Amino acid sequence: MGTALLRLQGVVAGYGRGDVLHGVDLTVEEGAVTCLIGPNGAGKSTVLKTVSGLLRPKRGRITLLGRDIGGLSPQAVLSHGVVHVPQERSLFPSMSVWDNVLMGGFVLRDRAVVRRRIEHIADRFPIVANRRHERAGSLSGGEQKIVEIARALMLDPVLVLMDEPSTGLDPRARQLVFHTITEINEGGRTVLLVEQNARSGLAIAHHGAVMESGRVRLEGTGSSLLADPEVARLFLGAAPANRG
Amino acid sequence: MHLLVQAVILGILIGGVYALMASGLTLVFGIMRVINVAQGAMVILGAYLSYTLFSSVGIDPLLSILLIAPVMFALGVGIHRVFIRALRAESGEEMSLLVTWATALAIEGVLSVTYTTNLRSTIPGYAQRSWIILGYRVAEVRVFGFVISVVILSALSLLLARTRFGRSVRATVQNPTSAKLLGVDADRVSALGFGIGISTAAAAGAVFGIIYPFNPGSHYDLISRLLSIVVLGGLGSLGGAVVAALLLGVGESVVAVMISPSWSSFVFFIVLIVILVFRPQGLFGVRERGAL
Amino acid sequence: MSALLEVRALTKRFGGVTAVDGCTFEVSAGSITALIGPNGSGKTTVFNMVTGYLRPDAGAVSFDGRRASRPDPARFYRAGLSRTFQQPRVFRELTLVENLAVAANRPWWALLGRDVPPTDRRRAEEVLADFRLGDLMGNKARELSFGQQKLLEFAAVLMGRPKLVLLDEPTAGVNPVMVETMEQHIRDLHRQGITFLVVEHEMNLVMRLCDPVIVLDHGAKLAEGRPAEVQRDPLVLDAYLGT
Amino acid sequence: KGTNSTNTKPIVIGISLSASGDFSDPSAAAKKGYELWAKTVDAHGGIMGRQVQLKIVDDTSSPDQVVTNYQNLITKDKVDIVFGPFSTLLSAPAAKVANRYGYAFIEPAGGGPAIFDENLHNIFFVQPAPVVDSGTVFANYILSLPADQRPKTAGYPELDDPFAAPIAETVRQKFEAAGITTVFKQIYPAETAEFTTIVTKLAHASPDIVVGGTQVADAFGLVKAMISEKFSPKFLFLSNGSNDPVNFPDKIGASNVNGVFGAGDWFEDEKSPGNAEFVAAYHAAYGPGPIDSTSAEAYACGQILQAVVSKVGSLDNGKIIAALHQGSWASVEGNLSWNSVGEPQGQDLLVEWIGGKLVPVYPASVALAAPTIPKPNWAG
Amino acid sequence: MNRLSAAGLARGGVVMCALVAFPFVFSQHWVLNMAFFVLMYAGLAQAWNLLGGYSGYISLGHVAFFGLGAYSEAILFSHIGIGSRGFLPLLVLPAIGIAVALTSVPVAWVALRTRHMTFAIVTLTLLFVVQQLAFNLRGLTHGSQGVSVPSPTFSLYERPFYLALLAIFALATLVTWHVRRDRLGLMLFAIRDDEDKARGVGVRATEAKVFTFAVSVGMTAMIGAVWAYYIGYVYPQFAIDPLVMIGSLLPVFLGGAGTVWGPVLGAFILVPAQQWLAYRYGASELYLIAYAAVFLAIILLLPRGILPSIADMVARRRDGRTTPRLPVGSAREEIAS
Ligand SMILES: Nc1ncnc2c1ncn2[C@@H]1O[C@H](COP(=O)(O)OP(=O)(O)OP(=O)(O)O)[C@@H](O)[C@H]1O
Ligand SMILES: Nc1ncnc2c1ncn2[C@@H]1O[C@H](COP(=O)(O)OP(=O)(O)OP(=O)(O)O)[C@@H](O)[C@H]1O
Ligand SMILES: [Mg+2]
Ligand SMILES: [Mg+2]
Repeated sequence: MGTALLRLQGVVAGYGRGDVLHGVDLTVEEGAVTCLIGPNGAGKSTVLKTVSGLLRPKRGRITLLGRDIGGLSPQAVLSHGVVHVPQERSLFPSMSVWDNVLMGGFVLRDRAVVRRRIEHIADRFPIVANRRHERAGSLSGGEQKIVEIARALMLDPVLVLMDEPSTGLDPRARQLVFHTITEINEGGRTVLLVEQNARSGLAIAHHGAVMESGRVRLEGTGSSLLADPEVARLFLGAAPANRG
Repeated sequence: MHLLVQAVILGILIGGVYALMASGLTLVFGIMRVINVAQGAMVILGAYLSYTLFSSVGIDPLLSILLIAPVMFALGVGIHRVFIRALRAESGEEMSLLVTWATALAIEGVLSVTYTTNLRSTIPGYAQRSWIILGYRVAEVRVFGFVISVVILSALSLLLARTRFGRSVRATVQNPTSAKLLGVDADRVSALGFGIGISTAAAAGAVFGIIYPFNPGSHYDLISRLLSIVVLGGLGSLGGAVVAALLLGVGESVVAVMISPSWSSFVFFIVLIVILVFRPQGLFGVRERGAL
Repeated sequence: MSALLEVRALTKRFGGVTAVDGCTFEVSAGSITALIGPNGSGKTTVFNMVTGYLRPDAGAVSFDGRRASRPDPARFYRAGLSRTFQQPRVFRELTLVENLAVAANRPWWALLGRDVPPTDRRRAEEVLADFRLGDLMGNKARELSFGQQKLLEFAAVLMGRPKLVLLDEPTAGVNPVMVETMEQHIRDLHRQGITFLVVEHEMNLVMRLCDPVIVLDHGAKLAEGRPAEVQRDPLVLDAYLGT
Repeated sequence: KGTNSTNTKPIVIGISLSASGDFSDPSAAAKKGYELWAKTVDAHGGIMGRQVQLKIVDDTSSPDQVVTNYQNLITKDKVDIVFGPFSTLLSAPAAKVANRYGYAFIEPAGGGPAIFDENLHNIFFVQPAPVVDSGTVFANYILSLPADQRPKTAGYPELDDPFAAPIAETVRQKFEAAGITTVFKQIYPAETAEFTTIVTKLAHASPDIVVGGTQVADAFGLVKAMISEKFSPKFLFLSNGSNDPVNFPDKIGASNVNGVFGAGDWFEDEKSPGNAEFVAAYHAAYGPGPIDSTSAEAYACGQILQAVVSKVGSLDNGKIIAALHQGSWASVEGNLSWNSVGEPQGQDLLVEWIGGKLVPVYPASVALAAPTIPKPNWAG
Repeated sequence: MNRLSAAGLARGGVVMCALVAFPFVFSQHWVLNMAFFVLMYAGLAQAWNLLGGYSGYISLGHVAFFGLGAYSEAILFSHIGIGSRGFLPLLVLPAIGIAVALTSVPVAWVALRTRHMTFAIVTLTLLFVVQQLAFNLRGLTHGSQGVSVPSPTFSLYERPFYLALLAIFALATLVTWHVRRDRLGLMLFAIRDDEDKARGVGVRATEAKVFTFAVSVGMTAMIGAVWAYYIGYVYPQFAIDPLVMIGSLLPVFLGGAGTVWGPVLGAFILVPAQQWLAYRYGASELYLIAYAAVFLAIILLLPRGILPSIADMVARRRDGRTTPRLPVGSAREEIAS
């Protein structure tokens, strides 16, 4: 740990008219879980989209292990080992659950690897096996989210970008997902996580960053941000009265 | 009774040819949500190409499919590159209607200039031969056409359902953003898919040209039928297109024989409307869960 | 308290899957009832049937003492039933203000009147400001972030005069601070006599806000009761909360 | 205007034709006839010493555009004379425009009943007979046969089109009056491409004689289907299509044409006024090969104009109209005369394919050969 | 808002006055003839836009109602014998419009159960159904023989037709303009975005759609009636012509669907261009290609239609100068007036 895997310097980006990110500086250290939090509309998802190539930065530099990846196509960014699980629904609704997960390994040429991985995934996420023939679009919101996360495990990336993976999940599934993230990380992969479930997110993160209005406002270790009363008041909401 | 059976047989054979013509349309829609109004013009173009190869070089029109298909494929890829891709972003379906309609006009114009508007037909030796099976007359060309349809349609559905390319095609249409994120080159896939859809018009055109006389304006009549077939079968469903085409063929020919040709398409259209009102997604279309 | 919404033996099948299986419960007038359950337990499907988006295969829904004959969301809405969607649905090409104006319940003869009457505009501006969307109110809804779209959907509910509001995971993707604002609005409306039925996975909120709590599992009711009771119910612990 | 003898400006004749759409085919043939006439006239010093200049514009087979075109030709370009477009469907609205401005409407191709029902005084249809009567000559011939050769049963496939179905209907009335039983009658829509169903049913009824009220494309389709269904009646008459010397053998196969009847308003070997000159000029201009009768009709329009202008000595449309209603006018279409609504008063001729060639066979006065009956079987 | 509406009204007034004055300033027949067709397509486009542009329901069958209007006019002559060759046939227009609108209600109610492409195809089918009826119901329509409508003898032949069309066009524009600002318009836009959601917030979608459809085709029918009287002949294939359908659709998309002046602008550019190209270059047979090429170029350069594309450009320029977001206001209005 300690070396920067991903570095954003003064990144400015937006959707057509007007800018959304007004100079974002952010460092994601290799081997760490970094959690990005902030109010709705702060620009968290935009940061991820800019990194994965869905959006082209207007100014600033984005580097992965020192190589410039700013403005590359999503395909090219993927080939550098960056996987992005977006916030919006991203399954292919009329394809079967199984085919959806297969698509996760689209860039893999080795069939044996694909088979091994998908079996491993089906073990961990029973829904993939149980509902394999069902059309993904017919699953419930939470079930779809699980399949999306499962699909992301098909590749063996350097960096995983996860945009609010816990939305819509029941408490068990949420635990499973956070557990999985920790496990991925322990397997040596770096994770950049966006979470509105900020307390849980920061809890598993080594490092945290707070965004507001298109800029990174605060950075620190996960626990220090959690402990900061100012952060709590402005971004985390009142401490839960009765924890379930 | 004899008349009725004869009408049904004929209808099935007609339906086979329509299925082939409609398959490209439904395929392109299934791949990229583009209603290719130019598909009729593409079929006519295919008919002209095979006519030319036959009348000037003497290549059998059915064999000429093998030569024309790559040309049509390239044309499809080209049209996609220049026009369709530029649209993909926001304006979507309606604009694609207009673009492909303009393409149809352009094709009609080019054909009018090169071939004049005289009616043509490709007449190989077997064009007017027919077999008599159990007392029923079956035109040979139509059987060939039907067989070609079945072969091409099966190949297409295998390609889409079973291969990696097929999966990437379906993925791209259903969610282009996440397809990109998984490493699919969406532009290339759509272009290939569009090309394949257009190249089916080569086979359809070659067969069409033997059975019916055609001129550059023939695509107008064709396209309304093809659209009806594709919608009745369920947009994007190959199997649906086949069933709907057979339904159209048999229905029209039975009504034509039993009542009058003046009412045959009328009856088909009324049936189409009634079915769509109760099953807006068509016979084989599936209703998406949507955002519920 | 009388039952505002009654759901009797409601059943819905999709091909082989039985999404809702003989589900029966009541929502009494003036309550904030929670409907919880694991992913895929049929909560959203129940909502869809109650609000007229899906036709039940069996069973009946009655609202305000009247049994719904044919599913028609618009009629249900005008009878006082308002809902949000789990996956936010907004009118993408309309501005935020217009989004809210559409949702304002107006009689049919207002059809040829102004699109956004001043009263609606004022109310909309107020509500949007509350959710920190004031700066964006002239923007098109498709320019909102995910969480902002959820907030907009929630705000739309505040425009009508519903009797019963059904919220499908209102807080999913919403910043915790904004969740508090949302909670505040729910309590305000509740005080004005509006009834709520809330689907939610955020247990803290459920325990704070709702009473009673209904637990769904595999499309049928598993448990019902005060939050504290439900929280201790071994069946619920096993099926949903886990440990 | 234009009576000044020192005027040497060319005479401008406005014509709208279809470069695209349904009527583009025959329009092309009409254009050849018009242009050939203009060239011939100019080579002979023009009309009243003035050269002839054609202004041909495109109507894309649309009635809106045809109206616009004649408006523009008459009121904007102020042409001296107008000739008709192709098809009654376009001629009818166009004739109204011409009528509004008092122009004579000399037209080669608008002979359907609708156009004469208008009672317009300015129309002159340059063919020997109105379209509905083009089957009459065939009916007369059949009814002139001795009783044992006469067909007993008849079938009538008819295209739903203002100048196809009415022809067959006229024949049917005559036949039924003469005791020939109708065993098949079917109207089919204009866009019909599939003729096998019709022929299947026709073959089932198996009439001795088939009278097709057809246009060109459907005539080919009908015959092709008859060939592939191997149904060959004793007599086969088609109101259009079979009289096309170029496309008919091309479309159905040269070996299948023999014995098929058609009606013609003009024929290449005809001895009508100026015909030999026309045919020679045509071949000189467009090469050898058969000539579409539409070209002759268009050419005849020019001949008639030339004659009438020479007679009245002016380009005044009022005088031209008045003059044309008097007497008879010589052209490659024969000597034509019109009643007050523009219907020509002559008779078409009956042609038949004999030995692979189209030959006039009736009435006897113009026949170059005797009809051969019955029709041989299809060669396949 | 009020100020904006007033400005829009003023602008509309100026345009209308110019259009009224036109046939009194220009009296060449060919000019008026051209103007007649421009107004005809502008009116058709505007009427179509009311449904297609606002609610997103792409009807490919409007021309069936154009034909219905044309046949109504012709049949009033030939069967009922309203006999007059003067202004009476123009005075019956409102009756025809209302009658056709009412007739269309059940049709609309059925057709509007389908959506998107299916609706487009169902309406296209409707076009062919009505055309076939026109062919086959010979007693009423004389089938393929067509019905003739006696020509009137107006002093300046085209002027009364022009003015009649102008009245319908003005009505269509006024309706479109008003709907854009009223609650009905808001509902139609909501339906275009997400009909299911709209129903869920109480929008009476069916009623709104059917009402709009009826108004839209009623106006279309009136235009058809004027056309029939002007042309003088009604044939099934010309009265119910897919090409007329396309001709009335193109201006909408060229100018900008869902805007008030876009379709009008589109018609004022396209119709003269098309008639001129055909008149001038038609005989060279390159006409079709040229037309298609021009058309494709426009689509590629201005993919959303002229007015919205210009609005976009203006907005982008304004954004470039000032960093903050769009000023508060309705995005719909930007392109509206
Ligand atoms: N497609 C878009 N077009 C225009 N503006 C957009 C678009 N998407 C987002 N924005 C704007 O960009 C800003 C940041 O959006 P982003 O999605 O990055 O927020 P976020 O931090 O992920 O919020 P959330 O927590 O709600 O997901 C928002 O204010 C939004 O208005
Ligand atoms: N249209 C449909 N087609 C097929 N299956 C469906 C459909 N709608 C719902 N289902 C199935 O019904 C079950 C219940 O779905 P529902 O969306 O009601 O769950 P939920 O309780 O809302 O779950 P979540 O908490 O994940 O939102 C799921 O297993 C789902 O796969
Ligand atoms: Mg986000
Ligand atoms: Mg749900």
